[in-house]
Amino acid sequence: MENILSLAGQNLISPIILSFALGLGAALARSDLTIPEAAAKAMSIYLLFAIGFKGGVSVSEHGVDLGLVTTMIAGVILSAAIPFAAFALLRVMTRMSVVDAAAVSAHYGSISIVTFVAGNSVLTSQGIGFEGYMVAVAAAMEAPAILSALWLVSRQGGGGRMDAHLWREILLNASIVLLIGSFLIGWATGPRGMAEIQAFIVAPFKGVLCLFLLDMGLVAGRGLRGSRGVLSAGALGFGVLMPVIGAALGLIAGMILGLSPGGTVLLMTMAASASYIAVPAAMRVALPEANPAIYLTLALGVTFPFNLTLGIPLYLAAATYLIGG
Amino acid sequence: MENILSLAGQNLISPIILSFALGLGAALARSDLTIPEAAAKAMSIYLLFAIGFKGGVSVSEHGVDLGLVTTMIAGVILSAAIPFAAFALLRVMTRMSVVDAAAVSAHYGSISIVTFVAGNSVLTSQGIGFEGYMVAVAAAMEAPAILSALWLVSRQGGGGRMDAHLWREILLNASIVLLIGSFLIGWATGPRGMAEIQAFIVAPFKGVLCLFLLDMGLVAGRGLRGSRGVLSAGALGFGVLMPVIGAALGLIAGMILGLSPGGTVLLMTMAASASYIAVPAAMRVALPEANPAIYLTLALGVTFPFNLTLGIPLYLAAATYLIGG
Amino acid sequence: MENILSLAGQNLISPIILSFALGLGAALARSDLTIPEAAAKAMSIYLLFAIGFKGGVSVSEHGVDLGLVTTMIAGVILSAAIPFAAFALLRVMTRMSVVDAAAVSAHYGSISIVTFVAGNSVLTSQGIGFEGYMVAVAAAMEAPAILSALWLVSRQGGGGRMDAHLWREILLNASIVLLIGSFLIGWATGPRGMAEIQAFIVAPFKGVLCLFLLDMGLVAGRGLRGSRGVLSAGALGFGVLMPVIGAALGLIAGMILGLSPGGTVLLMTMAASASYIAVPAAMRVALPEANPAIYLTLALGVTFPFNLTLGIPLYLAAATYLIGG
Amino acid sequence: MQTHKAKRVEIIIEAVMERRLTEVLTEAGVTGFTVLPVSGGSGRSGRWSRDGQVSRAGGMVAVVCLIRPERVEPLLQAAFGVVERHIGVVSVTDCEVMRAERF
Amino acid sequence: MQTHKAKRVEIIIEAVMERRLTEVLTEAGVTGFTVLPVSGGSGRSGRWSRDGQVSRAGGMVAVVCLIRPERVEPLLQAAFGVVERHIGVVSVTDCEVMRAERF
Amino acid sequence: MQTHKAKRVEIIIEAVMERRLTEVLTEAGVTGFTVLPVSGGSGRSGRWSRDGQVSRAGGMVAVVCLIRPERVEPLLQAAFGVVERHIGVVSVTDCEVMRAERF
Ligand SMILES: Nc1ncnc2c1ncn2[C@@H]1O[C@H](COP(=O)(O)O)[C@@H](O)[C@H]1O
Ligand SMILES: Nc1ncnc2c1ncn2[C@@H]1O[C@H](COP(=O)(O)O)[C@@H](O)[C@H]1O
Ligand SMILES: Nc1ncnc2c1ncn2[C@@H]1O[C@H](COP(=O)(O)O)[C@@H](O)[C@H]1O
Ligand code: NA
Ligand code: NA
Ligand code: NA
Repeated sequence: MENILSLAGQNLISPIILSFALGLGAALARSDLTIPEAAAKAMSIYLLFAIGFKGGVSVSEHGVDLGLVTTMIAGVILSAAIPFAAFALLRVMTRMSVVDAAAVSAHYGSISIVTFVAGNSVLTSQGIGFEGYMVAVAAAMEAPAILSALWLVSRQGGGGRMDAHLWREILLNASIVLLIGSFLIGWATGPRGMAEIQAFIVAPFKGVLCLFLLDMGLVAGRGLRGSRGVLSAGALGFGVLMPVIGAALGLIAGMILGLSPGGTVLLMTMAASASYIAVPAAMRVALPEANPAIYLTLALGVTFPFNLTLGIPLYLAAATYLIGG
Repeated sequence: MENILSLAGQNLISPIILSFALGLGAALARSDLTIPEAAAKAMSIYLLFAIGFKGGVSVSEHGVDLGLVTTMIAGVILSAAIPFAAFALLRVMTRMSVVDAAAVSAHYGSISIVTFVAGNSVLTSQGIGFEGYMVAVAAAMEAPAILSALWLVSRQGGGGRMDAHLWREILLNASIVLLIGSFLIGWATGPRGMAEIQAFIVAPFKGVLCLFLLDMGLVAGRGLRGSRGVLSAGALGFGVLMPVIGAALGLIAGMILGLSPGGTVLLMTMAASASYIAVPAAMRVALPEANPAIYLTLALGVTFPFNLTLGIPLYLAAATYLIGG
Repeated sequence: MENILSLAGQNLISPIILSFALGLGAALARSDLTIPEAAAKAMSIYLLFAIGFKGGVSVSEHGVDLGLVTTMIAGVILSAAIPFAAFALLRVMTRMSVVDAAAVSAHYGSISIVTFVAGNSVLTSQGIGFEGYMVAVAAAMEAPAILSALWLVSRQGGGGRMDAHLWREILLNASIVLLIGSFLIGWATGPRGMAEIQAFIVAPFKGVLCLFLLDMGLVAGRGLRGSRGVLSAGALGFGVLMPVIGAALGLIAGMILGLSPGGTVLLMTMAASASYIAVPAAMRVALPEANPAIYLTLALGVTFPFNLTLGIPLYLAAATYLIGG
Repeated sequence: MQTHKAKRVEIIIEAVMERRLTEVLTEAGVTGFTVLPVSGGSGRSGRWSRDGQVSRAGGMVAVVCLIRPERVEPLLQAAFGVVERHIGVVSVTDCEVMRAERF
Repeated sequence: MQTHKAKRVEIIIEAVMERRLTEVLTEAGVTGFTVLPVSGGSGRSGRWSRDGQVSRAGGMVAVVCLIRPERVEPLLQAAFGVVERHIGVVSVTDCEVMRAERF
Repeated sequence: MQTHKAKRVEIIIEAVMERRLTEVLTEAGVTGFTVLPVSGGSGRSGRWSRDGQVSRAGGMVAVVCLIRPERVEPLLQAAFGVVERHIGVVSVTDCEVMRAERF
């Protein structure tokens, strides 16, 4: 217990988290600080490319076993299943409409890649290893939740729209393509490729992450300011409870799969996290009636900071306790 | 004397200054070379974040004493006082209107953070130490000059506008928030935080500064080209004389405060420098009648290159001579 | 022969080429992955600045001899001559109009700086040295081809437009100014300047190149998708044959000049490459009747990938075989 | 200068719907359009701004289409099919164009 | 398609004044507007371009507002209060809109 | 609010031709214009988008010009000289402006 707290404390004063806090504070205080859209997108491309590449190189070094396949399947199942749990919980805890609840559920089934990256950072700085292919699992977990959510809506008679365009947009969205693509490049080029570009993708990684989180704090802060009163107390509770439930499901899956403690923490982190890039775009197309203020505020303004500050240390403590480390 | 010249000479052929010259030359020759607005903004955010963070880490290493507080107070006083000197000088040396003279004065009371960064670079490459908290002093010196200038205008019956919006915009403008925020993050996370992100904020710093100065050269050159005839000989003289006066005031303040030679040089550099990011924006709001071509050309096209090339070596020589180093 | 194949194979699985392939594949599969225009431009500015600076430092280290001047003259002649070969070939192999053929010729006479950079990379990773001033030769080879092409059109009675604006745009276009400017800065500041900024311009260079090639793949893929049917089989053949002819001319020139094997490979690579930044812009102004889909698809979609994957190893093998290495 | 009567249709629509919109416009016989970026706005669904955004979800674009008057009706019908369930606005203005053969 | 008469008001104003303008517009009962980025221009105060600029001082934005005809007057009055001392231009065009209930 | 009749001329033209266009506009007595960035479009010469582009070749800009009605003719003539051989479109709309002394 003391350990968790000390880890959480240590975590809280990392430059990464303080940068997020700075952005949040600046936006809430209505500073005119903003990061250009193009710069924010460039940073997200950098982060996705780097994390995918590193995962691929790690797989090329340690070899790949059946674990890659089974964990990807488990990830797909988790992503597809979590929306049902989230939907049920939302219907109990809040008065959200079916469409809003389904849209929120899609976000929680899918994953937030920055939360995953933050989990990576914590593990690395603690010297805890993990399966390099987890980044491919991350890519696999992006999309299934969207289908579950659309099915939930259509079952209730609401018309989620699913056309050929949308299929492609979901399955070939920028982050899936970048993650899988750079994972394969890393795998193919291995340590030799890593040696060529590591001064770009390894050394400056954490610093870029700081500025990216500064931006996320700014966006989250503006979102919170603009959506006062949109979230009921029940919804806020959901935003904190749901990641813990997701993490528990991830923990069970990790134990069944026999993942390393580090890998289990990452699976928990992904299950606990809520998408705020790919899924919101898909929802604008497929469920335009759902209110973006609700799902964006929950994912980015509540669950993301929770995972970043308390969640990840908690998941790490739980995995260490149950699997050993 | 020989020393100054050699330092100035050495300074003049640094990549940083030559990059500025390249930009200036390209713009004056009407090349189509431009740096995208988003990239320029991203670089300025990077530079502010890095310089603030480094200052904070330095304070966390060397401890903080009363010097932080007294120097900040001195910085505020300098920033508030310099506009009066500048205004008086402008009224004597030029035929500028009250409003234009006040707007220019605000720029010279406030500081140019890139000039400050250039001063940092020179000190570091000469192996001269300085107080880490000078970056917090820089933040403190941004705003007071604006209030002095508005007071000058209102005293003359001109209507400088000051509303609640503007207060916030001035006090929470992007560069103050970034400098103070990253200073606090650096202070809180200390050398451990530095170790995590130094490959991002220390190693590539000077290179980014080169590209940023390339951009500033381009903008300055376009400005000079577009405002031929806007500046009288008197105004040009002011653009070179005023920084020297500011530096002298900074030198006196530094000696009274008992700053290290390096710290004194930075205070001089800030007092000598003229804002070209925060103050111009505030002037567009508060004194829309003032002519931007005048204050931008003076600050960016005259005083900035003067400080960059001759000013900083001169201030360093003066401080070394009077305080020893 | 075996050597060429193994080098080509090794080349093919470098992160740089795979990143291009990723972009190409993503665009052809119609993923929504895109890199913001501002980020792409910033990367190109970074690459030009870095490559120019490195060349200048290398010249300052190894001294400059007559080779710089003679090679620049040879480069100008190559650039001016190649369009005639290209034009003749196009008239034989395709049914392109005079204007289209001339526009395409201008592209092949001029150079693609990224192909040049890729050639640099291959040489460096093979430990093969080359003349530092080749980057100045690159700058010299950008423009002459445009004049040849316009002369070809005017000879046929078509009205290529050449005004004062255009002269400046061609001679002072962004990439020439950046290359020559940073070359001179590198030359002036030498190893001391390099020490100051090498963490920015050397270490992360290859990584940035990967993301830039990812972007080029995306743009090439979108171009190919949008211009199906624009290129005849003859034109496609030209896109592969012409670089080989250009390289042969470059080889002869390199041998006459007595360049090092590495320098010869770079001259061949430049002669073989087709511009896709500066020349297209000049063509839009001077030959608006020419169809951009033709010249962009050929340069970026056919010749660029050919040079990147097979061309450069081939040119290296030829130069090594004929000059020794 | 000889000019010709035409209509300027401006459709401000979510960025995620841009491709769908331009496809139906093309099907409805529209021969040209221009897309302008939008940096922010406000409507019943609240204020928004692109600053620092990574997702395409929160952005919009303005599609401007110059068209012969007789072709406006099918254009609007096509656009409406896409815009209907989505946020965004459509406006039609009378204008004059040069080079009428191009519309 | 059923369309309705409306006005398209376009206000090109300094970027630093954007928030002040949109606040008074909202107070004047404007229910929606869209902000387009501007990359350069020219006027009595000279030429300008956003290229490479870091400060917000030198930029402008275009605020487009579709509005019922009867609401134009208060909008213009509100806008004028902000624009008056500043550079920038205001234009009003007749247009037709779909979904009139939204304006 | 007192308003005055004016024309809003919108010229969508290749980015490489922007400087040439604005120079002839200035020569033709145009006292002000605003340049908006364009992110993509479609026409006889096919679809295009600025995403990831480095060259200026593939882009366009929209130049908006508010002008007194009597000055439209020379403006159009000047613009036509530049636009003629190039891709791009020109439209003219009636509008009302405030502060007529500025046009
Ligand atoms: N009256 C209007 N004038 C101009 N743009 C509008 C207007 N109403 C809505 N918009 C734009 O359409 C977006 C969505 O509007 P809404 O569907 O009302 O939330 C807004 O954020 C604006 O960008
Ligand atoms: N007649 C005009 N048409 C379009 N935009 C204009 C016009 N006049 C001024 N502008 C815009 O408003 C800005 C300021 O104009 P001014 O106040 O005349 O300096 C210019 O830089 C243009 O962006
Ligand atoms: N009818 C139109 N409405 C709006 N923009 C157009 C139209 N036609 C052409 N454009 C714009 O002008 C560019 C060149 O058109 P074109 O010369 O037809 O290839 C297109 O890519 C569009 O950006
Ligand atoms: Na999840
Ligand atoms: Na100052
Ligand atoms: Na060539």
